[in-house]
Formats: sequence, structure tokens, C-alpha cells
Amino acid sequence: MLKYIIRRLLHMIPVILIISIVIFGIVKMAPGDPVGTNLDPKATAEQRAAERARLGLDKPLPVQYWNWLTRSVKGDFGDSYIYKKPVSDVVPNFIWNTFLLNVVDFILAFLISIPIGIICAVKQYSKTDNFWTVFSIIGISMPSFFFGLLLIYIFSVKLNAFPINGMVTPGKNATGWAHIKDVMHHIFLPALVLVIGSMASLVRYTRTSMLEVINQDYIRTARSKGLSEKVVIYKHAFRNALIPIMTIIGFWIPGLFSGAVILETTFVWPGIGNVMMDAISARDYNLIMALNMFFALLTLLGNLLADIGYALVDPRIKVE
Amino acid sequence: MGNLLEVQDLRTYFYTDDGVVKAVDGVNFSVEAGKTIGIVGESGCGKSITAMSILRLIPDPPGKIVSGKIMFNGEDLTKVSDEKIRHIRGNDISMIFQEPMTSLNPVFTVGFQIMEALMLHQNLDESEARKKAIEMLKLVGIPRAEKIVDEYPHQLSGGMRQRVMIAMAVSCQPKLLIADEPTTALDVTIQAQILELMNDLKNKLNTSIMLITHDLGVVAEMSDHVVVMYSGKIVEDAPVDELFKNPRHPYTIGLMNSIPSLIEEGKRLESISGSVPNPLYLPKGCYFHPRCKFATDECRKGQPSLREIAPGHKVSCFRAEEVTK
Amino acid sequence: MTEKNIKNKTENKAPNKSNGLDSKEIKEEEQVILTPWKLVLRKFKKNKVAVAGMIIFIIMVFLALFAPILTPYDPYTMDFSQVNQPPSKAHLMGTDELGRDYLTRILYGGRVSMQVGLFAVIIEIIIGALVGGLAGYYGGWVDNLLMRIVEIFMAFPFLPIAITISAVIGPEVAPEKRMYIMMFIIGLLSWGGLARMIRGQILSLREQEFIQAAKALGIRDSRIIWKHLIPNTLGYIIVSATLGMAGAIMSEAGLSFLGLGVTPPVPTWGNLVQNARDIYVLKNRVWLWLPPGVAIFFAVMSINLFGDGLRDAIDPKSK
Amino acid sequence: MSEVILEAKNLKKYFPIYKGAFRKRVGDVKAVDGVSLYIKEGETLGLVGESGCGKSTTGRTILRLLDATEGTVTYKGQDVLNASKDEMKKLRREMQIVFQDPYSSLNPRMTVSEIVGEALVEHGIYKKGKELDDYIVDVITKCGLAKYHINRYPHEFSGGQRQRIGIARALALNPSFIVADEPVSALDVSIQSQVINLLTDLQHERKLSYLFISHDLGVVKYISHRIGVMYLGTLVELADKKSLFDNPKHPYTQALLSAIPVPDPTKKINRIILQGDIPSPANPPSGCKFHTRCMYAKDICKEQVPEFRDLGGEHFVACHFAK
Repeated sequence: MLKYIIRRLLHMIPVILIISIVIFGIVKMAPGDPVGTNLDPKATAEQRAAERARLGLDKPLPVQYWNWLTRSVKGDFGDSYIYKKPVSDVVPNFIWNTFLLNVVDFILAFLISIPIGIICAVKQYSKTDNFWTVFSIIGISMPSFFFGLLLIYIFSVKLNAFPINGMVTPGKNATGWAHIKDVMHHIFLPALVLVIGSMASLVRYTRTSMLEVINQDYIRTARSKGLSEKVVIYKHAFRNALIPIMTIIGFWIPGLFSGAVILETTFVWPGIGNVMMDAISARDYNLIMALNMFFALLTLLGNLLADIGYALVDPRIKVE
Repeated sequence: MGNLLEVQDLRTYFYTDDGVVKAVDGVNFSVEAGKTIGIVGESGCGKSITAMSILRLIPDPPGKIVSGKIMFNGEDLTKVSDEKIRHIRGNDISMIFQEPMTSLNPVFTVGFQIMEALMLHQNLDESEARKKAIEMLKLVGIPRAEKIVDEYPHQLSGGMRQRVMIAMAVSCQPKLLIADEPTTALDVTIQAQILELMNDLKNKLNTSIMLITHDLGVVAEMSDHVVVMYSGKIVEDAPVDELFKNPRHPYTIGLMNSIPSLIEEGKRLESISGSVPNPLYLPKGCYFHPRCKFATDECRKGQPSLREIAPGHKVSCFRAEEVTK
Repeated sequence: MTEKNIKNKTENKAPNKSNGLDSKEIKEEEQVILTPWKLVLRKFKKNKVAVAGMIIFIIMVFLALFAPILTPYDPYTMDFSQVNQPPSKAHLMGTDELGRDYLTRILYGGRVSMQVGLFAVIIEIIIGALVGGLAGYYGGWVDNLLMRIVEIFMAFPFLPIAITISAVIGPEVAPEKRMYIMMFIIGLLSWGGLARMIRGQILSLREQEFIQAAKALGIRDSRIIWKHLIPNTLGYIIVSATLGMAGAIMSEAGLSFLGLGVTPPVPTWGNLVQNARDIYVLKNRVWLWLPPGVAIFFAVMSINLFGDGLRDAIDPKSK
Repeated sequence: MSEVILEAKNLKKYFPIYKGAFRKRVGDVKAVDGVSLYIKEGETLGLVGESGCGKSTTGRTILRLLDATEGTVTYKGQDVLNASKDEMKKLRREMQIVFQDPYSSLNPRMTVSEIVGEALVEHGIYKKGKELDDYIVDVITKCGLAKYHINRYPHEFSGGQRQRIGIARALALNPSFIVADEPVSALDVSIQSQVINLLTDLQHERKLSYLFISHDLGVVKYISHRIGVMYLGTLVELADKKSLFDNPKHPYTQALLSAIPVPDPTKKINRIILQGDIPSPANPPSGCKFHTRCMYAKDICKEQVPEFRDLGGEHFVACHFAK
């Protein structure tokens, strides 16, 4: 298995390089001059030219790319114009906020959706099944930002049960348990939006893969051995339905982070999505490059995780 | 020996959007202890549904056992509690299926799937069950049983998987083994091995066998008593020698005349015209009359019932006496 | 099963028997001929929910198409005397902060959103079908190369890249033109899945015996592709196109909500909801953000229902 | 029977096995490993064998649906495997194929008239129109279908009827040689005999030659004049029907014939039960491929591949000890 993982990681390097070239190309295509926005407007032409030289912006594109590449491999992604700090310091303290939000979603969605998906498959066309089918169609079709706004309007504006946005009550700077409680209070609505959205697709996915498995011959064999319905469904059927579900986990992880951009903007949640938006509007190219590369890396890791999960769960897959 | 199992007027219907499919429509037969009964018929005649109804493995919905009794040592299997029928499945009556490729769970080892029944019915602990499972694998003629027990189904050939299925089915010494087309998906030489194995086990463990197949050759070789089914009904029921020497139902005769290996040199194959009727639009009267050479008005109106025309030889045809091979 | 249901059932597995009552035996000749597409239609009609989805979708397309006739107002003319009016008889959906009639902007917004959705999916299908078809039919190194390319495209994280591109191209492109940029961005970034699906379809079709038979009959390759392979993948392409459109509309709405998709003054549902990001508007001017949001939801839901119903109807295994 | 219409010499078809990320070729599945046979005009050569023996691959390689790795195929003296595009197109009118699975051998989106008529238009024999329709109706009625079936789609037909459409499609070009690849294996016994009768009637009417491939020895015995038995890619025995069934010489053929269940309970058969499983064609046993399961196997069988020789009266056997 380890040999397989290493080979897959090596296999990923050319893909990452190509992606980095494409993103670098896109970012460099941008009109306007990044230097202009950050220096004080009165700076003279020479000062601008000196600043451009210092940042190496005057060299031909391939050379700039090479410099960027060699530096970023060593972990130096250059400085962020907005935060006036190296990018490698900026990203970590925001990423955990996004991570927190998405881990809550990941765990809750899985814990709730998989059992529901199984029940819907076992009791097909029953009332519960129809209810959840409607639920998932609505959940999938509901744009996350609109659902967020709705919740804010109902719970924060009208009922005043939850804060409108942000992660902590401004000026409270509580510590320890009080801080956690405060964050929990803030995280409720955005997490609810995420969980409902994830549950919608996961219930549907689990139900379909369970339905496929339930009609297989080996389930009939299991029943003919006298096993109880619970064992037949939760052991024999579910173990096989787990295989396609593992692939969805792989695609989930990149989804976690890239989906956050819209949600964090709606709830002004200080996560990496918000940082992305600020970087875009401020044309903070170093930060934009780093974030895009981060998301691309995540997607590739997600695919790898899906394949490894697949191989772990399905004995038929020989990992050579 | 008394009858091990008696099926009385069994009706199993399927309620589909297009209408009611009478898959099994009033079937009566009995299985003698220690004997092999062959149920033969073409696809769609209801032979598999009959077998599945015995162990109540019919998916409900859309299927349902509408009426009839299945008597097995004093109890009516259609009425016993779910808990009781689960106790019988795999223990007193067990079943093997046609497709060895898909009848074993791909994500569990072969050994585990055998041990499951043992631990459930004989409540052995894991190590005892594993020892018994290896013993079972040896009994069904699998070489290197100690190694195979930990392998997954996809690592075995079709023949080997069918042997595992048999090992699983006979692990608790069932009184009746129902085999639903056990060798249809296998090659001839492998089929010969499996049929020989089944006969072996019948004598060693004295289980009776209910063999379901469309291959008259397999039926002739394996069974003591034969039941011929057509469109959900039994058309002929007789000891095997009697049936092949002296078939009385036009359908049985038609079947026999359309088997290439039974035809002498140079003679033309006889074929039954038309095709099996659509279960949703069954013809009036005897279901076989549109394809029957001996059909008369009586056949077009009334439904013939199964009647005994010779000791142990029942036919459901008005003109059974005049019908000749 | 009521008598009526059995009566109008012509379809059955075995040779075509009468669909009337047992007594009236219609001869086989007059049997109504069910083309594969009629068969799909019949199965689709049975699924009431999907039909409802289709109807809602058609209504929304109708509203978007005939927007100029339906409202007297123009989406761009401002009327400073009527700024921020709640819904009234004159302005059924009230007016926005520049006094423009909001119902008109929602209708025109719908037109833009659906156009972006439609053309993005068309781009997706053209590239996906081409790449998937070539990879599936020719196999070997062609398949390998194309699948590597698909792998790379699939590795692009959709939203971050879309945001970066729309921001980068942003400034000098006039708002009217941004709609077309959106179509290309969404289309170019999401054809990977479709390519893989079509490749899978073609690979399995190629092994089918009727393709071998066509080769044995001496039928030219091009004719095999057009008359045998494509008609049998068309069904799947239509389904993924329908579901793809729902996705595209959602993506455009998201981008526009972030202010990076189609930017004002050109209205789309996404950027109309954007003004709810101002807490005051969120609290007091509900008519500004609720209707466009509901419009997105209904459009996407109806397409999803329609697409699901289509997929079940096309699936040969389903009854 | 007059002269030979089709002959294959030392036909081989290997499928490469790829492994690893860069798809390196690491071996071959030797599906067909040196098969030589001939078929006379109006004759049916049966080809039997168990799964994985390469009988279908042989049929398809002869028709050049698969590119042969080695060997030659001549049809009426003309070399098939190296024929140019145009020559091949003409040959396609002469040699046709009927398939096994009624549900995958017909294009679900085409009507019967398109399925049967397509090749005629392609080869320019007929233009679309009345003349073509009449010819199609004539062909399908010969195959037991009715005139009104012409505009129907495959999903409206039963398995037996679909096989008839497949046969009509093959007949449309009026070929003189047909490869029948397990044409009746997927059908019920009563329908099977209808299709077998159709094939034999067509043979008499049109002097067709068949290469009839099947795993069902009963069917092959009824329909063939001469029968070849294959095991793991090679022909182990080839003889006329009577002498093959009355006096099988190769141990595998003997075991195969004794394994067939006979639908007559009175006949007791002393059955030869072969032990073990069919080896995988990816790495077949050395020398004579049957030595791992043969009761008479000796050392020579392990080392040396037996020669496919004529023991007299065109009864060919590939076994060192056959007499």
C-alpha cells in the first residue's frame, strides 16, 4: 500500500506543476499593476520602478515563474500585500476556522445521512423515503448563500436567537470555555447551512448505492442462510454500499474548502474563503497564487484519499 | 419413508404496475425424505419462484404468497413466525443458486461466509466454526482448504465458488437442499464434478435435494421424481423412468422432441410453435392450448386439473390418454 | 390495478399481445409502434413529480423569454422619485435603490441566468462529448493522453479558479460582455465529469455485439459512430446536460453573489440577491433579495426534478 | 461436399497484458494458439470447447473482426487477413456472423428494416425505396418473422425473434459463409429448436457453410458434419461427427463427451470426472496444455507440444499417445 501511495504522489507532481503554470499564467494576465495599489499614491516613477525590480516583476514571465516556484517549494510564498506578512504566516491562522466549520459539517453529515440513506433504501417508496427524497432535492437545489440569508433573516433578525455573522462577539474577547461557547453560538447557522446541503447529496447517494446492493444475489444468499434482516442489511449490504461512498469522501475534501468561499462571505466567517475574497479584491497576487495552489493540492489529495479508501474497502482492488 | 415436505395449492403472485403476474398459480407436489425431486421447465414457468416461496424469500412488495400451505415436519412454513422461518433457513432447509459469480459476498472471505451460518445455527464460537468451515471445504473437494478459507470469492473459479456455496449450504446438515439451476452457469466438465458432489453429499448427509433446472439431461440423471412446470402450473408429475419412457403431457413430449441429443440421425428436430405466453395476458382455458397440437374446444375453455392416470404419474391434460410420444 | 390501467398498457416483454380486454384480440398488425423515444416519454409521463418539474421549468423559460412584453418598464431606466418602494400596484415587486422596477429586473435577470446556464452546458457537452468520444472509441494512447488532460482539468478547484479568472478579466470587460465570460469559465471548468461518463458509455457500447455486427457488415467507421454509437449515448448526454444546467445556474448565481460573476447594472438572480449583503437591506427590504433567491431555487429544483425523471426514463433497466 | 471454401492455417491471436502506470506489456493471453482448420462448401464445421478455450475468438479472428497475431485465412483462395480495404469490403458480403446474446446483438434505436437493410444500402446493392423494402420483407419472412414487424424496434421482440432478426441481417447480403457464435445458447429449449431448424433449412436452400461455435455438444452433434474440439486455445481433435462421437481419441474429448448429462435415465454412463479447474489462458501449462488434468499424462506430455496429426480418414488428434 505504501508503495502505491508513493507512486501516486510522484504521479501527482507533474499535474501540480501544470496547474501551477496555468494559474500563474492567469494571475499574471491581470491588467493593472500590483505595485501601484500598495505603495503610497504619490510615489514617483523611479520609486515604482525600484519597487518592481525589488519584487522581480520586471523579469520575463518564465523567469518570474521559476523564481516563484523555487521559493514556494521552500515554503516562501512571498509576502501578502494586505496583511504585510509572509503568506506562509497568514494562511495558517485562517485555515483552522474554515477547517473547524467543515469538520463539524463532515462529521454531522456523515453520522446522520448514512443511516437515513440506508433506511430509505430498505423501506423504498415508504413515507420516510419520500420525505427524504423531497428533502434531498430541495437541499441540492437550494443555493447555499440564499439559504444562509434566509436563516439569518429568520433566526438572527427576527428571532434574535443567533448572531448575524462573524465568529466571535466583537469586543468580548472571552477566553477558555466562554470563548468556545461564543464560537459555538456563532458557528450554528453556517454549520446548519453546510450540513443540510451535504446531507441532501449524501442521503441521495447512500440510498442509490444501497438500492443497487440490496438487489444483488449475495444478499439473497445471506437471507437464505437464516441471518436476521438487520445483519443482512447492516453487515452484508452496507459493507458493499460503503465502496461507492468512499469515493464521495475523496471528492468531499476539496469541496469542503472551495465551497466555503460563498458561505464565509455570507456569514462573514473569518476563514480561508474570506481571505480569498479579500486577496482577489486587493489583487494580492502572492496570496491568490498560494491559495489556488492550496486548493488544487487539496483536490488531488482528495482524489488520492478516495482511491486509497476504495482499495481499503474493496478487496477486489489489488494495489500493485 | 414419509414426505419431508408437502406443497399444497401454493399461489405466489407479483403485483406490478402493468398488472398481476400469477407466477405460481396453484402448485401441488411433495418431496420424499432422502430422495431427489427435479423441477423442470423453461424460463418464466415459476420453478424458481416456487423454491423461493418455500423459504419465504420472495421480495414483498412486489411479490406475495397469496394462498396455499407448505407443510414441513408438521408446520406450515407460510404461517410460521419470521423468527421461526429464519431458524429453518440454512439449518433445516438451505439453498444454492445459479450464478456462482454473484452469489457470494465479494467483500467477505469465503471462510467467514461459511462460519456465519455455523455460528448462528450451531452457536459455535469463532475458532470452532473456522475448524468446521475448513472441514466443510474439504468435504466438498476443495484442495488447500486451509488457504482457501481466507481467500475472497473473486480469487476462485466458478466451479470452486459453487463448491463453497454447497459447503455453506450443507454446513448444518439440512434435511432439504434446494438447488436452483446449480450448474447452468458452469462448463460441462465442471458441471459433472458438481453433480457428482451433490449425489455424494445426499448419501453421506442423507439430505433430500430439490433440483431446479431447464436441462432435461441433468434431471434425467439426478432425480428420482420429476415435476414439469409451465406458466406457473404443474403439467406433469411422475417418477423419472416413467416420465422419460411414457410422457403423457403434450408440452413434456414437445420438450423431449426438441432436444438435439435425443433425436436419431437425420430426423428433423420437432419444435413447439409460438412461445411462452405473457404472464399478464394468460390465454383462456389450458395455458398451453395455443401451442398444443392436440388442443380441442374443451382445452380452450376449461382449465385441466392434475389427475393420476397411472400409479404416481399425474398429468393436467384432458386428452392425456390419447397423447402419444 | 384498475381496469383502465390494464387497458392502456401496450408494452410487455413477450411478443406484442393485445392491449385490450382478453375478449377483444387486436391482431398484431394494428399494434401501435413504440419507438424508443416514445417508450422513454411513456415512462417519463408516469413520473408525476418529474412532469411537474418540467412544467415549472417551461413556465420560467416562458417568463424569461417574454419579459419585454410582460412588463412595461425597462430594467435599466432609473426613476429617482420611486427609490426603494415596497411592492405596490405600480411596481408589483417594488423598486430598488436606483428606482428601477424590481419585477422587470428579476425577469431580465432570469433571462441572463438561464442563458449562462444553457450555453455553459452546451460548451460542456461539446468538449465533453468530443474528448469522451475520441478517448472511448480509439482507446490506446489517445485514450491515455486525453484522460490525463481530463485528470488535470478535474484537479482545478472550481470556485477559487473561477473567482480568480473573473477577477482577472474583470475590469476592462463591459458588464454586458461579462455574461459570455461566465459561460466560458463555467463551461471550461466543468466538462471533465461529462467526458469521463461518455468515455465509459462508448467503451461499453463498443463491446456490444451490434457494433461487431456492423463491422462484420462492412459498415464504414464514420457511419458506425453516427448511426450506432452516438444515438445510444444521446440519452445519457441529455440527462447530464439537464443536470449540468442546474449546476451551471447555481455556479453563476454564486459567482454573481460574490460580485465576480455578471456585475450590475446587468441584472442576474445572483447579483440581485447580492444587495442582501448589506444588513439594512436584509432586515428591511426583504422584497429585494427574497424573490430572486426563490427564483434561483425554483429554477434549479425544477431542472433537477426534470433531469432525474429523464434519467430514470432513459435507463433501459427500469421498467 | 465440393471443394474447400475457407481455410485457416496456424491461426494465432494473443491479447497483450499491460501492467503498471506506463502500461508496459508484461505478457500475453494466448486466446488462440495455432489453430488450423478448413470448411467445405455447404458443410457445417462444429467448434466445441469450454469457456476460455478460444472458440469465439477463433471465429472472430477468421472474419477479421479481431486482428490475428499470426497465421493465414483464405476464403475461396483469397487471403483474408492481408486483404486491402476494398477487397475486404467485397469479402464482407461473402462472410457474415450471427451472435449469441439476443439483447446486445441488435441496435435498440433502429427498426428491423434499418437493421436488415443498412448493409444493402452501404454496399450499394439497393437504393432506399420500394425495391429495398420488398427485399427486406422477403428476407425476414424467410427467417420466420412477419411483414408488419418491419418498422418495429428490438425492445418489442422476444429472445427467439431477436435471433431471427440477427440471422436475417446476416442473410441480407446473401453470404455463402456464416460464423454462428453460440446462436442458440441464450434461448430456451423450445425456441432453440425453432432457430436450429431455421439455420439448417437456410443451409439447404442457399448452400451455406457454417462455422458453428457452441459449448452445447448436443446441439453441435445435431447440426454439424465435422466437429473440432478446442482446449485452452488449441484444437485437440477434429473429425467427422460420427467417428468423433463413436470413437473419440483425445483424452479431453473422451472426458467431455462422457460429462454430458444424457436425458435418458435408463442409460448408465461410466463418467470420466476430470479433476481440477480449467487453467487460465494467461499462463497455460507447458507442452501439451491438457497434461495437468490428463489421466494418461507422462513426462513427454509436459515437455513437448503434441503434433496435430491425421490418424487416418481425416481424424486429426493432438496427443502423443492417441492411436
